[in-house]
Amino acid sequence: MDLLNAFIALSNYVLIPGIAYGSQLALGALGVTLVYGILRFSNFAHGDTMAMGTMATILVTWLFQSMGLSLGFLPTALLALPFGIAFAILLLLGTDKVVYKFYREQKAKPVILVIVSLGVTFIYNGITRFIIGADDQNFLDGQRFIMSARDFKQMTGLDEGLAFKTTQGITIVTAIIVVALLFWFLNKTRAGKSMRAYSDNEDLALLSGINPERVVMITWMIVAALATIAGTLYGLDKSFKPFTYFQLLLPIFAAAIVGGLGSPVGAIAGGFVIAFSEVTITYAWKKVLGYVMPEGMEPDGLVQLMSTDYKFAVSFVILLIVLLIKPTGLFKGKSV
Amino acid sequence: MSNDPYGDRGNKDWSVGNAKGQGSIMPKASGKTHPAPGGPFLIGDSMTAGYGAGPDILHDCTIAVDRGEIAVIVGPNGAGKSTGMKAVFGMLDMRKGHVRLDGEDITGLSPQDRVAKGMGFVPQTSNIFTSMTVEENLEMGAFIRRDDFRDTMAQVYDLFPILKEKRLQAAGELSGGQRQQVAVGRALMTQPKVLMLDEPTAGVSPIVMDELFDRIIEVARTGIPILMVEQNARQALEIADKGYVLVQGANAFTGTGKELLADPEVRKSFLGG
Amino acid sequence: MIVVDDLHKHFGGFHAVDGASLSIEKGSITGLIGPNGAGKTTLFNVIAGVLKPTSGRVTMDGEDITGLPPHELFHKGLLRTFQIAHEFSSMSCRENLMMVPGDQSGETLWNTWFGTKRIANEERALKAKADEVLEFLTIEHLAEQKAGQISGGQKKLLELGRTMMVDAKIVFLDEVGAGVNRTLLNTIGDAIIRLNQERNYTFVVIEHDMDFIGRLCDPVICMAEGHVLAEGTLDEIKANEQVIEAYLGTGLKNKDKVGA
Amino acid sequence: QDTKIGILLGFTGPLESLANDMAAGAELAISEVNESGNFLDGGTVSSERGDTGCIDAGLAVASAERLITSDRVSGIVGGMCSGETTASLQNVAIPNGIVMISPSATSPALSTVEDNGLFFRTSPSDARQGQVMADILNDRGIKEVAVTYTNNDYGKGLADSFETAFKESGGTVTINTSHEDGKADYSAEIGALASAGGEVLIVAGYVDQGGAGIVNGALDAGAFDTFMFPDGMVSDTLEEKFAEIADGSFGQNPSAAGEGPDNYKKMGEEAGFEPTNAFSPEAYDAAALMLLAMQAAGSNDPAKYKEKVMEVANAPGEKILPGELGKALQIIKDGGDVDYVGASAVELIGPGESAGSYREIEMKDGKMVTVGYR
Amino acid sequence: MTQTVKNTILFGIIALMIIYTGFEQSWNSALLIIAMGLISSIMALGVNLQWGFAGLFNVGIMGFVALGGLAAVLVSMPPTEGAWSTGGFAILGALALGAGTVVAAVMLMKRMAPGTARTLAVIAVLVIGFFVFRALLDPAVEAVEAINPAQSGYLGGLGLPVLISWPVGGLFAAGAAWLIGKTALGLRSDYLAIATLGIAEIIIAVLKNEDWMSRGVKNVIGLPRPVPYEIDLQNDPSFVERAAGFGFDPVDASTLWVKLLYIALFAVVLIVLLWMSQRALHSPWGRMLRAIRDNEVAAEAMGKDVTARHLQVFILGSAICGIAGAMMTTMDSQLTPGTYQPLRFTFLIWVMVIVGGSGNNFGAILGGFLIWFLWVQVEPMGLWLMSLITSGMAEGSALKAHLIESAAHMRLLTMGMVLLLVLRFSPRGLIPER
Ligand SMILES: Nc1ncnc2c1ncn2[C@@H]1O[C@H](COP(=O)(O)OP(=O)(O)OP(=O)(O)O)[C@@H](O)[C@H]1O
Ligand SMILES: Nc1ncnc2c1ncn2[C@@H]1O[C@H](COP(=O)(O)OP(=O)(O)OP(=O)(O)O)[C@@H](O)[C@H]1O
Ligand SMILES: CC(C)C[C@H](N)C(=O)O
Ligand SMILES: [Mg+2]
Ligand SMILES: [Mg+2]
Repeated sequence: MDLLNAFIALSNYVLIPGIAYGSQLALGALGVTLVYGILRFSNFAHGDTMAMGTMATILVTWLFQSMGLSLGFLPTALLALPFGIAFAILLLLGTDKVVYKFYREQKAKPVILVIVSLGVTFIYNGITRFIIGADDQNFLDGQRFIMSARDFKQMTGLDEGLAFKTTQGITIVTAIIVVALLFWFLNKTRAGKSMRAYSDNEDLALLSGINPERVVMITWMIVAALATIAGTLYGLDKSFKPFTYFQLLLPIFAAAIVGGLGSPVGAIAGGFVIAFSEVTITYAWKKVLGYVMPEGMEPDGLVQLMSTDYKFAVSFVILLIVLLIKPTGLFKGKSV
Repeated sequence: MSNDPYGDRGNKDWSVGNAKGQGSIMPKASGKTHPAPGGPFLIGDSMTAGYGAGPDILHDCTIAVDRGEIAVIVGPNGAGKSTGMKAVFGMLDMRKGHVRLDGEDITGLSPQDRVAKGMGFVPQTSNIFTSMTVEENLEMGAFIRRDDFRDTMAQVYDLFPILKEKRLQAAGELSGGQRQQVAVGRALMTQPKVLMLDEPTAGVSPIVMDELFDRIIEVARTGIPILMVEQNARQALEIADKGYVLVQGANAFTGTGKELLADPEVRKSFLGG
Repeated sequence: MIVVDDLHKHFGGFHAVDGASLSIEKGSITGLIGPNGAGKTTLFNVIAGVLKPTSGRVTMDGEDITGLPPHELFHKGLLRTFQIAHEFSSMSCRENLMMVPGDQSGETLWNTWFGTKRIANEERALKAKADEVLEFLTIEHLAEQKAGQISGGQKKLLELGRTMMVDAKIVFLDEVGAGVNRTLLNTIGDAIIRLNQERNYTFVVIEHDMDFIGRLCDPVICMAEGHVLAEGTLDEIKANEQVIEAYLGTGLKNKDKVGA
Repeated sequence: QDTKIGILLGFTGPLESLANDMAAGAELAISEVNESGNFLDGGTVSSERGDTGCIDAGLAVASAERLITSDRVSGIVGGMCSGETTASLQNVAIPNGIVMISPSATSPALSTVEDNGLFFRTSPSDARQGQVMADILNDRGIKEVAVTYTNNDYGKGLADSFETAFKESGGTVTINTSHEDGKADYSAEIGALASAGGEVLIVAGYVDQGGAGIVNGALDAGAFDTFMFPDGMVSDTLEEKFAEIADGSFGQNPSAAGEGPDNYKKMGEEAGFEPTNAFSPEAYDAAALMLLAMQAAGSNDPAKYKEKVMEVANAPGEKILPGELGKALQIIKDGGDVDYVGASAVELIGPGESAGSYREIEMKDGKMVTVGYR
Repeated sequence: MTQTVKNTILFGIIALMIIYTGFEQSWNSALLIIAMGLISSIMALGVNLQWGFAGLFNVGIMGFVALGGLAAVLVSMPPTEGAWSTGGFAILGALALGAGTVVAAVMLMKRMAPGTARTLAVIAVLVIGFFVFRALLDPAVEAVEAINPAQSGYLGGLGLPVLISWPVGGLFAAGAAWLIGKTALGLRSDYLAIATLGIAEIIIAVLKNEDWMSRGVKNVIGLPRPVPYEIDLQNDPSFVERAAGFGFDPVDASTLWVKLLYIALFAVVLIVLLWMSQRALHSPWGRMLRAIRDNEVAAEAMGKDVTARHLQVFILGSAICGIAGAMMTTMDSQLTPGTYQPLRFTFLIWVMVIVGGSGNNFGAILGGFLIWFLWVQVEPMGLWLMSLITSGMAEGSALKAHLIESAAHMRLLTMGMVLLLVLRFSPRGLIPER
């Protein structure tokens, strides 16, 4: 029986990846939830906004790399991130001006905006592929691991390794900082409160002297920043591929919905619920049980509840159960 | 087809979009103001207006109020009282007529700019931020103020003690009458130069209504003109300096509050005998 | 007819209805008054099945109806109006009324394909009835107008109109009068009395207008802080110290200074 | 006279990154033929692309329909993915009597599809690759492996045929599980694979799809150090990404020894695309075969040249390598016989599919080296 | 311009576009667009019923369509020899047991008083049930999948005429919808969204991974057809003769004829469904739905059983999607689970409904045709655009090569542009609700 090894194995394959993936989803879901709460529609273009922002970051990263700039053991992309964000802000503000503003002013129904955002998705989609291509892009440099599995084994003498990637570290730290900033902004600043007011009641916000266009502008800026950060972190940790970013939309939306659409806290919780339900339910306990069970009683089979073929299916079942208990999502009411 | 070309029917599904709180005020670019000296402090002068592309609701209707005055608008349901208020506030397109404030023609201004000019308005419906706490509602009322508004807030709490108790509760969870108090409180927070109230006492209990009227009188006495629509017409007219009876979008009777109260025809047709 | 027994409704830690017990006589017009936030609307919502009570029982003619969904209560003859108007905003005012009756054969999908004639007949009758109600409410000119585009008071009238489309046993009216022109309110009062006398409807009326309450209601129940504070005729209630202090007040302090 | 060839591949969708290099391969063959000027009495060849989305049967059928009935192509190089290929084959190509030569649809099911002699492929059926993989493992003395495959007919078919072959030869498969391409995260799969254990991890996927994600994840977590890469993984990208960090890993892809692939690589690089990307050589071969068959039949009528495809592909005759299409055309014109070898050692067997010669590769010192052919 | 005239003009424009395709590209393409347009319209009709009329947000269209496809396989394919005897019945038994377990758990949940005892009992039933289920299922599945895996390896179907699968597909979808509806409807609609999204993913996962049922990702090909095979027609002298009489060569004639037959079949289905929806929607039933959509609380207070009504509409709409799914698989004559992608089968249908004009059946149909037309035709449009842009550039320039290479991606871009343009000029859809 070897609880320590069991715990390390679990951390290595479930906890750490789950937290990193959860943070990435949470950042994505925050963007979706803000647009939903303040601009009042489900923004299908979010995945591709992430792709666009990340693409800009990558291009600048390459530029820096060719200029010999770097951040030491941290990825150069972090240095390029502000430029990516700036690009995404311009992009979204431009899109808003050309596309969304019209419908907002016409008081079009949200569903129209949803379909419009689908159109925007298609366009972003084409542009991204046009500029950077459809292929995988790896733009990670710097040191790959804070601690690799092999080092860990050597260091501790345990059988199991614990890998902690630099990108995972960065992801988690960045997510915490960003989320804290966002909450401070929404709840404590005048601009943040005016966003919540606008989200609650547009007409009354107007009658209180709040300038709606300013609210919209700030929202898009925040969303652009969130999308670019989420996209870049994801791309660093995994890889950048336009198609995957479109696919990310599904888990992101699922996260936003279980969390309670429109609720930032919910988006974060939702991100983790999704990430962990994907990773844990189909986990094969053979290895862990092998350590925990007494000698000679180690399991033969995989001890897997469901094959990973069903990981999405299962994670959706989990969502359904969560919603069965909390029909309005985890955090409805404390919305933006 | 409906008057509202883009407003689809229903479909309030919450996962697609969030129809909650969606505005109805069509945005408009703010025009210029120009001086128009003389006349009352605030006047909506021979206004003709309607919704979207629909028919005229107001027909050459005039409403005015001067410093330190309380003007009350009464009339049957659907007469256009609320429409008149909205028109004065620039929330609909005026087809004819002018709005003048303090010697300035503000017909072309957008509602936000009117707020900045010192107009305060409590609409008849959806007049609070339901998801924000009572206190935040009041803060939003003071949004355009850059000075310290804690005093004003204390005054509002004095006026409506229940709000102080429910300070940290979401306003949407309040009872009908409590919401009404929040709404008026929010407008008071603006410290407006002119206050417009659309049925502020609808649904409030007699004791609160009395207090509300008391407070309105006090506010008026500080020199702030008050323009309000009321269905509790007898009480309202008693404190009114000026009364308007609107019928089908036009001025039917105008006079001091007392005159209107004394007019048997008005009493019978509009004040419930 | 309706007996409410020690009813509680809590929102989180807040006790909106806190041990309310009352009974409503068949054939009466009962007034329900009380300060803002006393729990009147919440009580209505619990009785009408919109909210589930935390504890307590509601019976109707001896039958336990606690927690039944609203649509079942409707079919038992219990109707209600909403304090904040709940019109069907994209439907015309006439349609708002026509949809009310519950036993329309056209609401069965099958009949829409194979029972067209019957539907057409029923529809004609419904339309006539709806127009009659609209006329009564003085809004016949709005028959084709979308209900989302009528004035606040008109919406209130429509709310009332819906209860007139069917034969109800008991009708709960939540501040139908707020925002309704007083002259019209008198007419509505007459209608309520007529429905009560001619068709034997029972009414429960929440209203803050004492004249209106006085004209219609006996008995009157005053609620405060989630429970019943006093019960009796309006005059009795008006004389009750507690009620005066919590609810009625003593009139305008500044009144004499008006116009000064 | 101009002959039109349709190039029907998944230019969008989950395998979009392979499609362009494949199309470029086919177009390379076409331009080579055009330059030679020997084609069908001085006729020219042009090409028309059509998108299948790889997984969108509806789109594939519509595109095929457009190519055949409106662009009037005389043959189609494609489809790309097995599912979409059967759709356009059965619904459009067969009814219209058009020849399809697929460079990459490898599902075993296509061997037996009812095709009126119109369907060929320059890649082998996955049934064969499974056997080859088992042999390689046995020769290396590996007895216990974990398998993850991309969840489509290719991945599944390959994984299954491998499992059967490997078990027959006495090996153990600890887990045989799928991964979906283009998904956001593979931690769950890595966790399960690591738990099951095994000496090597077989990744029957696509290198620029989920396959890379799996390998990365497994390496990062320290779950596996050695991998086996079937054809969908073997490409320059693989070398670039994993040669260094997955030292000692090995794999195989349909390919032949020697000059053919080398020539093709050179030609492709000159033309400015990535010739070693998976199925790019096969695409070149597919187009070349089609044109040679036309030449042999003296006509671009599918009903006529479909009979000649096997003939030009197989012995007897002069061996033809990439870059020698002009020569081949001349030989055929002169009444000679050719045995097209091309960039992927084409040898068509039975139902008109490649017999499958495989190149075994290994990662050594940061390079992907060829260690043999089977 | 009256509404009718405008609508007629809109349909006329679509017709012209298709006819233009016929002349400019080929009649086969044009007819194919019509056939797929009909199927798309039917799906859009189903979604419109749910969204346009009842305000139910279904993002699991893909799942219902796939179930229809499954029905086509299960109904029409011949049974696999020996599959039933080796494991088929055991599988059915296992499934019945699984269902029984769930029912038993639900019963316990309802019958027993809440408390630890109940929780334990329910968990025990579920766990034991699960293991018995797996113990029964796994060997049977293995046995079935072992039968000639490359060609069959599944139970096969019933060998009935494929047309029967259309209503059956509807039933399958309805069954799934009933299940979702039972648990999800009546709660907040976010829940419905996730539930439908989830169920669609689950259905696809099952289709992809349960090889014994429909070969999973290995696909079932060669489904029987309700119309003759082109090859047979080409070999049928009397057909060839008749074709020649009209001046057609046998290949073109046969392909066109087969498509026309499909179109006729689809059109019949569409017309019947359209008639039924129109009738229903202009009746008190439709009025009740609109009331519910406008304000559920009030509708409930007016005696309408909102949950039951939602369930009904949800089942109907889903069934329509199921029928369309079976029709589509019939025309493809193969089931390819990998094709079921949300973009194509859920979002694209949504685009059809919204662009067409939600709440209007004719709008849904118009949207179905228009969007399908674009989906298929934007590719050549994109290519054309690219060649236009690059025509002035030097041969062999890198930019030109890049542009040409990117042409395929212009498909989505063009689609997006057109979508935005259409919505810009008719923000409520082309044929809005009255
Ligand atoms: N959803 C809710 N969450 C929390 N508190 C609530 C909620 N709904 C109502 N309350 C509280 O319950 C109390 C009773 O409200 P209710 O609406 O029943 O009052 P009422 O007697 O109808 O008052 P009014 O005359 O103003 O309509 C109020 O103090 C209100 O703040
Ligand atoms: N959004 C709208 N669109 C179109 N018409 C409207 C709209 N709102 C109100 N109307 C119409 O305008 C007329 C006047 O409405 P208004 O709200 O001004 O009445 P009111 O005098 O305030 O009545 P009440 O006392 O009932 O509030 C009514 O006949 C109504 O039908
Ligand atoms: C492009 C290829 C890798 C496709 C794969 N061989 C298939 O049959 O689907
Ligand atoms: Mg009004
Ligand atoms: Mg109330």
